[in-house]
Amino acid sequence: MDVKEKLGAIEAVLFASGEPVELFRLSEACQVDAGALPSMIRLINERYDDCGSGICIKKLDSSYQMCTREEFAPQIRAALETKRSAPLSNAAMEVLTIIAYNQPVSKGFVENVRGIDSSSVINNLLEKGLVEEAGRLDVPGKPLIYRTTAVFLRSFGLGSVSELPPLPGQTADETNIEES
Amino acid sequence: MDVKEKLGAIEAVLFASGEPVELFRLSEACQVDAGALPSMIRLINERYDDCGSGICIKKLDSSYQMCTREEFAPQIRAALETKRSAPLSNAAMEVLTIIAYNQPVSKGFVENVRGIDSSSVINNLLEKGLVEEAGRLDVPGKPLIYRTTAVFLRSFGLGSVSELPPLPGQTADETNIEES
Amino acid sequence: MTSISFKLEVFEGPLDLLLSLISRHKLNICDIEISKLLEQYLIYIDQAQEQNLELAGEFLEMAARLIYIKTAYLLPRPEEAEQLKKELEGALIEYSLCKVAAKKLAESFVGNSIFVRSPMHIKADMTYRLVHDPSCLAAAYSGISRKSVRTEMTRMSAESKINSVVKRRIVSVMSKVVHILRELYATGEACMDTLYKGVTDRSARVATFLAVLELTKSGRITISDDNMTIYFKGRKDREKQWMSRKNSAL
Repeated sequence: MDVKEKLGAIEAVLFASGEPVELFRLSEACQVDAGALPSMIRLINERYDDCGSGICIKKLDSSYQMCTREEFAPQIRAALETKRSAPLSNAAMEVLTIIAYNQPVSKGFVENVRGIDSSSVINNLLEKGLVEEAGRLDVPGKPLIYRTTAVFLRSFGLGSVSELPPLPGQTADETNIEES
Repeated sequence: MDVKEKLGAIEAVLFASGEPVELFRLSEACQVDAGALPSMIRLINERYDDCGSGICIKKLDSSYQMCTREEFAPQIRAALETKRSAPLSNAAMEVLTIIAYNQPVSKGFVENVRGIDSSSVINNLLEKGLVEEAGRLDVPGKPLIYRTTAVFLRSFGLGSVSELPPLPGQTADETNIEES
Repeated sequence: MTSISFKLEVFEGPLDLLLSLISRHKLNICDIEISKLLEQYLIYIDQAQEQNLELAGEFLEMAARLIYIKTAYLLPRPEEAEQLKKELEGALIEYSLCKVAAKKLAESFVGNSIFVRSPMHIKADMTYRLVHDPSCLAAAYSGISRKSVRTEMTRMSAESKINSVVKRRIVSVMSKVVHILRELYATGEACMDTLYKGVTDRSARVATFLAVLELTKSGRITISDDNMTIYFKGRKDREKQWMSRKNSAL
């Protein structure tokens, strides 16, 4: 590897790891002499400075970490904000209603009803504050159970969960037909 | 903000997000005209190319994601102490191919083509993030339908599903199919 | 039974197995010889069972399908058989296309060489702020099977604690062969219906059906003209005689 390749490798490793990487580990993985590493990092940072890059490499104790430049914090925040106002996906809507109409329920309940892994959808609803944890079920494994929140009620213009719209075909007759 | 700053902001947002960021979100957050964004991304990538950087920006459908370059995989694996993950199984590749070329499709469609139950393979692909739910089919039973994801595009070096290799035998005669 | 020392190839499914047999025996995928294919298919199934290879129920279903097509050809008007054969050929061509495409796609896999980073932890209020009409909640529920909701509710209230993985039971043809022969050793004959009595499992029914065919093929049993009764033919010397009769009949 020539120097150019070594610089590329250092960048790639720091990017992929996310967390701070110990100097010795970085030098070993990129086959760079530990003594030469600081000056190579300096080279990369100078290049970043020259072009006004949005990222830089910081030294923390004996580790290095790639991070964003502080001055771009507003744009990063704005990008998160746009994500926040994205409408719910079909899957999210479906999981939300299963929780709403049957709460409190475990993830297992949701997944068995839908027949598909729903972890990421539930995490997404938790992040949006539409559902919350409501303790654990008293069965082996003690699974977490979930219920809807005040944010949920507000988002759907409801005063309480008792005001949830009736489900179509919930009459006694229809359930009989379904079972037959 | 001048162009240099905008380029820096794009880099910072993509770095911080980690995940693919939709074009409109990126343009909104960095206050860049959506039409001008592709050429700005190209500028950044050219700069990366020139200095042999370890990272690059990939276009995945209508999103952009920052990732490492393939050639630095050995150094990253060494630093993160991860083993090369096993390639996809034949069964997984078959299911993925059926979904990719016919999306969105139900599990029933996949099983029809393969002639065998494919639930666990689909679940595995969902877990790996290579496919995702795309709603339900409006037929009795309302089966879930699936489509490929940005992870799929990135994993196969595609910018969009329209770049999928042409199906074999679509132009050639059927004797070719037999032999392969 | 001779013990087999080689390891059987494992297939992705019955179509995969059929494609392999077609290429191995140089059959024409666009005009398959059903008899030959069926013969080879059953040989594989038997070997798999002898080696205790777990075969999915679909393999037995395909055997039954092939047998059905073959039988349909014996009817005076073989149009249905032609149709069924065409359908099978169509499915095989489609699946072979899929396999080729999958192989091609796999070549461009770079998924384990490209790395991405996980999102930075930034404290931000991610609370949902869009407002919807409550009616869309009921609408979103329309894809949910009420039956599975009720099942889950019952399961929960019954506190059935283990998240059971439902697995389809697979019944081997050999076990049914043994079962039928045991029945016949005692009386020498048995009513066909009694073989299926109380057998509700699809896989078990298919296995019983295949076992009867298997025993007929090897000449261990014969079936009455009205297909109601089977007779035990213990004597091996009659086997050859019967086989030649069967071959001329087909």
